[in-house]
Amino acid sequence: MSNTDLSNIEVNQKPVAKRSNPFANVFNELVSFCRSRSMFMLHYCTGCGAIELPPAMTSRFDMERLGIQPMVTPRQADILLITGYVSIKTLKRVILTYEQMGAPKYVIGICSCTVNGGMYWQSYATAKKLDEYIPVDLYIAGCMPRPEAVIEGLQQLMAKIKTDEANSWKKYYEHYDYYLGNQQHLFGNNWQTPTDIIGEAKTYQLEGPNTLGEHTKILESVQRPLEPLEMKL
Amino acid sequence: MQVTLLTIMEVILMPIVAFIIGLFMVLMMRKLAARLQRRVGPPLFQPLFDIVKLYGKQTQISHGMIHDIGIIMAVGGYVAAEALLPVPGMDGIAAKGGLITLAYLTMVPSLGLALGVGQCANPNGSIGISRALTSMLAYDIPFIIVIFGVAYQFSSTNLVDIIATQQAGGFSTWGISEMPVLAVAGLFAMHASLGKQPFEIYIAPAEIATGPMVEMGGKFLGGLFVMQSFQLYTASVLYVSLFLGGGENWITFLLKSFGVLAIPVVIAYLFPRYRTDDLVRLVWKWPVMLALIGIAFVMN
Amino acid sequence: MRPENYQAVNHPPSNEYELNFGPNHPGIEGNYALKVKLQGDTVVEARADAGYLHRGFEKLMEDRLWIQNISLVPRICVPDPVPMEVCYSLAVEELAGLELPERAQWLRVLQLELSRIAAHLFYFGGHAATTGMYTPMYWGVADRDLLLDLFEELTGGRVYSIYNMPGGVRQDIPRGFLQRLSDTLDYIEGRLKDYDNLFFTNQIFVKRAKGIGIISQEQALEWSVTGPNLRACGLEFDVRRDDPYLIYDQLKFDIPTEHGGDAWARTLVRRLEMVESISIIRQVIKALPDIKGPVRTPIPNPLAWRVPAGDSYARVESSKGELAYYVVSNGGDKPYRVHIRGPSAMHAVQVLEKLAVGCRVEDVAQTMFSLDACPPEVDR
Amino acid sequence: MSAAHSQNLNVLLQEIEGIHLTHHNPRRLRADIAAEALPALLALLRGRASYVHLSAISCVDWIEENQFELVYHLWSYETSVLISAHIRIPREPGIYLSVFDIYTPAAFFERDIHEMFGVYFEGSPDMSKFILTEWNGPPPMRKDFNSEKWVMETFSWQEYHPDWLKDLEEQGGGIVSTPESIRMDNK
Repeated sequence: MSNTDLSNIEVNQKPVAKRSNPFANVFNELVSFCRSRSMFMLHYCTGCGAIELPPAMTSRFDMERLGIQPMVTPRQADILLITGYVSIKTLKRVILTYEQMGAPKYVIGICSCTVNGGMYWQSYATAKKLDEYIPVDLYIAGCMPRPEAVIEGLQQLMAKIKTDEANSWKKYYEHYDYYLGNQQHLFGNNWQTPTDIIGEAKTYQLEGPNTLGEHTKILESVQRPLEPLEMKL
Repeated sequence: MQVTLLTIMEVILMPIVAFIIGLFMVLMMRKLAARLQRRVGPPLFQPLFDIVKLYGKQTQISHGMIHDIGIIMAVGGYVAAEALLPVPGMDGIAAKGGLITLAYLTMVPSLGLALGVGQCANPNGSIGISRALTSMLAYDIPFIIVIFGVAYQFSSTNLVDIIATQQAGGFSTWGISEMPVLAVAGLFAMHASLGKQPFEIYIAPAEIATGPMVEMGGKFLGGLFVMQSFQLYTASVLYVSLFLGGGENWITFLLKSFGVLAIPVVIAYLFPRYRTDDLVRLVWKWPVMLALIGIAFVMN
Repeated sequence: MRPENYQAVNHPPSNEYELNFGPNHPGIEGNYALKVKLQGDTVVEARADAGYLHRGFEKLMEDRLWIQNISLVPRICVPDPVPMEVCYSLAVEELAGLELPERAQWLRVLQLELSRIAAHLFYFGGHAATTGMYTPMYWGVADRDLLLDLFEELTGGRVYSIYNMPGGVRQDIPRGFLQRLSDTLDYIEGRLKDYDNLFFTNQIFVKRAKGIGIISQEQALEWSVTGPNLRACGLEFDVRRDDPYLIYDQLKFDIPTEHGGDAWARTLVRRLEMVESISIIRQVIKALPDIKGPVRTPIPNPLAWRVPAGDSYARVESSKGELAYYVVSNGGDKPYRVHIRGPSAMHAVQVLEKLAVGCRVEDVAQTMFSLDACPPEVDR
Repeated sequence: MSAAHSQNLNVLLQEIEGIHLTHHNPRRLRADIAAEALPALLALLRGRASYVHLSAISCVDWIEENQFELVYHLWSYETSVLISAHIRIPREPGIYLSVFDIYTPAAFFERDIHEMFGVYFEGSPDMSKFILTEWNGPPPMRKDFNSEKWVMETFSWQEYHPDWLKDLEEQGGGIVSTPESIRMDNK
C-alpha cells in the first residue's frame, strides 16, 4: 500500500489564460451554476445508508425541489452516492461505476463506514477508507445520517460546485497511480477496468506528474488491449 | 422575396419557440407528477438547468460516429417537424409540407435513436430500442388512421387549411365535435407516442435500466432531453391542430396545448406500465377499433 | 479522438444472451445481482449472485460482548430491523435464564408490529416501482416516515432503534406516546383506502401481478418458504401463533391467507397483514396502561457478563418470514457462535432462481420484489 | 402439542440407535446422535413424522475439541415442536454427507457452511463460492482465522486530528492511548 496520503494534496490548478471576451466567464459561471442546481445522482446501495435515501427523495423531504434526481446508470449521473460500508466485492463494482461516469463527477460517502470502516472496522469483508480507492468530495457521517443530513450534505456540495471547488475528479486523473496502487493492493495485480483512465487523462489534458508510475506499469503489463467495436444494429 | 425571407425567419423561430414551450411542458409534467405524489417538485427553470449542465460536461463519452449521428437525427427530426406545425402568427412551411410529411418526420427520431443506441452495444439499450420500435409499430397504426380520417373530413392534408376551417366555424366545426370517436382514438395514439405509463415499455428503469438512454451521458443525454421537450410539444400541438382548432391566439393556443398534454401526464403517474405484448395487443385492439369506427362515421 | 470506453464482446451469433440485473440496478432490491440468460424475451436460466453486502456479522459477533452485539444485529436487515434485536435478545434470555417483565413483552410486541407495518409500506412502494408506478412508492415511503418518527420518539433512533436488550427494553414509553401512536395508526388506516384505489385495485397492476412467479403449496414446503410468501400459497402458518413468543398467545389476530401463490397473492397477503398489525397495536395500546412493573430485568455488569454455556434457537416472525437465531455460549463474555437464519435466505436465492426461469424479462424484477427479498439477510 | 403426538414422536425417535433426547421446553427438543445416524433420523422425521420444514443448518467450530458441530433445526407444521439434531464431525478433513436429497433447502445452507467453514458436503448440488467470490484467504468463520489481525495487516486508517485536539495537545492534554493500541491490547 502506498503511503502517500492524498487527503491534503490540492489539485494543481492550471493557470487559466485571461480571456478578453467578457462573455466567456459568464458562460463558465452559468455552467457552474447549472451544475450545482441540477445534480443527477446514482445511489449505489452499498449498505444500510440506502434506506434513508428513499425518504430523502420522496414526498416528505423531496430532493427534487433542489434539482436532485436519481438516475439509473453511471453514464447519466453526476454524483455517486456511496451509501454505507463497501464490501470488497462491491468496491470493484463501485470503481467500475465511478470510472464510467462522465466528468465532472462527484462522490459522496454517506455513513461512518465509508470514512473509516465504522462499526465494521474488524470485518474481513469490508474496505475501510473509501478515499484510498476513489476520490471523495464530501463525507456525511452518521450511522446512518438522517435525510435532513443527507440533504444538508448535498447542499454543501452544491455550494462547492457553484464556486468550482469540487475538483476531486481531477485528482483521480492526476494521481491515478496512487489510486491504482491501492486497488491493486486489495484486488491483486491482475486488476484492470474497461475504462482507459490514462488515455482519458491524455485526451482531456488532465495528466499530472503522478498519473503514471510503478502501478500503472504493472497495469500495462497485464492489460489486455481494448478492441474497437464493430458497428452493428 | 419578402415572403421568402419571412418564411426563413419563421422556420428558424418556430423550433426555438417550440423548444421553450417544450421546456415548460417538461416542467408541467414534473410538477404535475410532484403534486400527485404530494410533494413540491422542481423549480421553474429546472429543465433548462438539466440541459445546460449536460451539455457542459467535460468528458463526453462517445461510442463512435453513428452514436453521434443518431442523436442528431433524433433531435433533427423533431426540429424539422416543428417547422411544419403552425402556431398562431407563424405558418412556416406548413402549407407546403402537410400532414403526411409530418407523420413521416415524427418517425425519424425513433429510427435515429435506434441507430445511435445500436452503436452502444449495451444489451439493455438494444432491448429498449427494439421495444421502442415495437411500440412505434403499435401506435402508428391508429395514428395513421386518425390522420387519414381527419384529412378526409377536412378534404385536405394541409394543416393551415385544416386549422383555418376549424377556426372559421367555431367550436361546432372543431375536429373534436365533428368526429369525437376519432378524437378519442387520437388521444390514445398521442399518449402511446409519448411513451409514458402505461405505455412506457421502452424506458422501464426496473427492467432494462432506461433502455435507449442507458449508455447516454453528457451531451447525448442532453440531446435526449431536448428531444423530449420537442416530443411533448409536437404531440400536443399536433393534437390541438387536428381536433381543437389550433390556436386563435397565443393564449388559447398555450391553454389548449398544455391542457391536452395534462391528460396523458396525469394518467401516466397513476398507472403501471404494460408488458410489451399486452401493449401491442391493447393498442391494436381499442384505438384501432375506435379509429376505424370514427372513420366510418366520417365517411358517412 | 476520444478514448473508447468499451470492450468488444465477441459472442457467437445466437439468440441467447446474458443480462445482468444488478448489483446496481433499479430492478434489484438492494445490492444484489441476478444474472439471467435470455432467449428472446424469456429467461432460460437465472443465477443469483450475493455477497455484495457481506460484512461477516457472525464473525464480528464472536468478537464482541453479549450486550455490544445488540447494536450490531439490527443492521442485518435494514428495512425491518426490530425483529433482529428481539430475536437475538430472546435467544440470549433463554440462554441466561432471564425472566422477561410483562411490560417489556408488550412493548416488544408494539415495536415488532410497528416495524412490520413500516416494512410492508416499503414493500408496496418497491413493488409498485418495479411496474413503473412511482406514486405508491412516494406515498408509501412518506407514510412510513411517520412510523419512523414514532420510533424516534420511543427509542431515539429512526431506523436502528437498539431499544431491546437482553432482559427487556431500554426505557419506558414517553408521556403521551400512546395517543400519538393511536393518531398515526388512524391516519395510516385512513390512507389504506387511497392505496386501495391507487394500487391494489389498479387493473393494470392486477393484470401484471397475477400469474407472475407462481409457487404452489408443495413447492413452498419443499423450498422452506416462510412468512407471507408461504401464506400466499394457502398454508396458514405464522410463528407468532404456532410457536408463540412474548405475549402473542394473549392477542387476538387473524392469519390472512391467499391461494394464488403468485405476486398478486403475495401483495394481498401483506396488505391484509397490515390491517392485522394495526389491530394488534390497538390491543397493545388498550392493555398497556394497566400493566405495571419494570421494563427490564437488571443484568449483572454488562461489560463482564458471562452467559452460562449452552445453546438456544429463537424464532421470530419478521415481515419477510421466519427469522431465527442460533446462539451458542461457552460460558464466556462473548457469544461463541451466532448463526442467523435470515428469512430471505431461502426465497431470495433458491426460489428466485427457480421462479425467474420461464419469466419474461419484464417480470424478473417484479418477481424479486414480490418475494420481498432482503439481500443483507442473505449475505449477513 | 398434544400428548399423543409427543408419544408418537418419542416412540419413533427410539428407532434410531444411540439417540439422546433432551427437552429444553415443550416446543424445543434436542437430539444428540452419531454422525452416521443423522441421514436415517432425517429421513425418518421427514417421512413419518411430518417434519417437512428445515429451518436451518448451523455449524459450530469447536476448535479445542477439534470438531465441527452441525445442527439441523427441523420444524413440523403439525406437532409444532422444533427438533435440533446435533452431530459432531472431526475437524479434519471436515467432510460430511449432504442431506439435499431429503431437504432441498439444505443446498443453500451447505454451500454457506462450505465457504464459511470449509466443510465439504458430499452430494450437495453446488459447492461453488457464493458470497465470498472475491476472497482468497482461509474460510473466515473458522476460529483460527483472526479477522482483526487480517484487517490490521491489510488496511490503513484515516487520520483524525481536528483543531480542537491540537489545541488540547498544546495545553499538554490529548489522546493518551491510540485506538489501535486499545484494539490490540484487547487480544
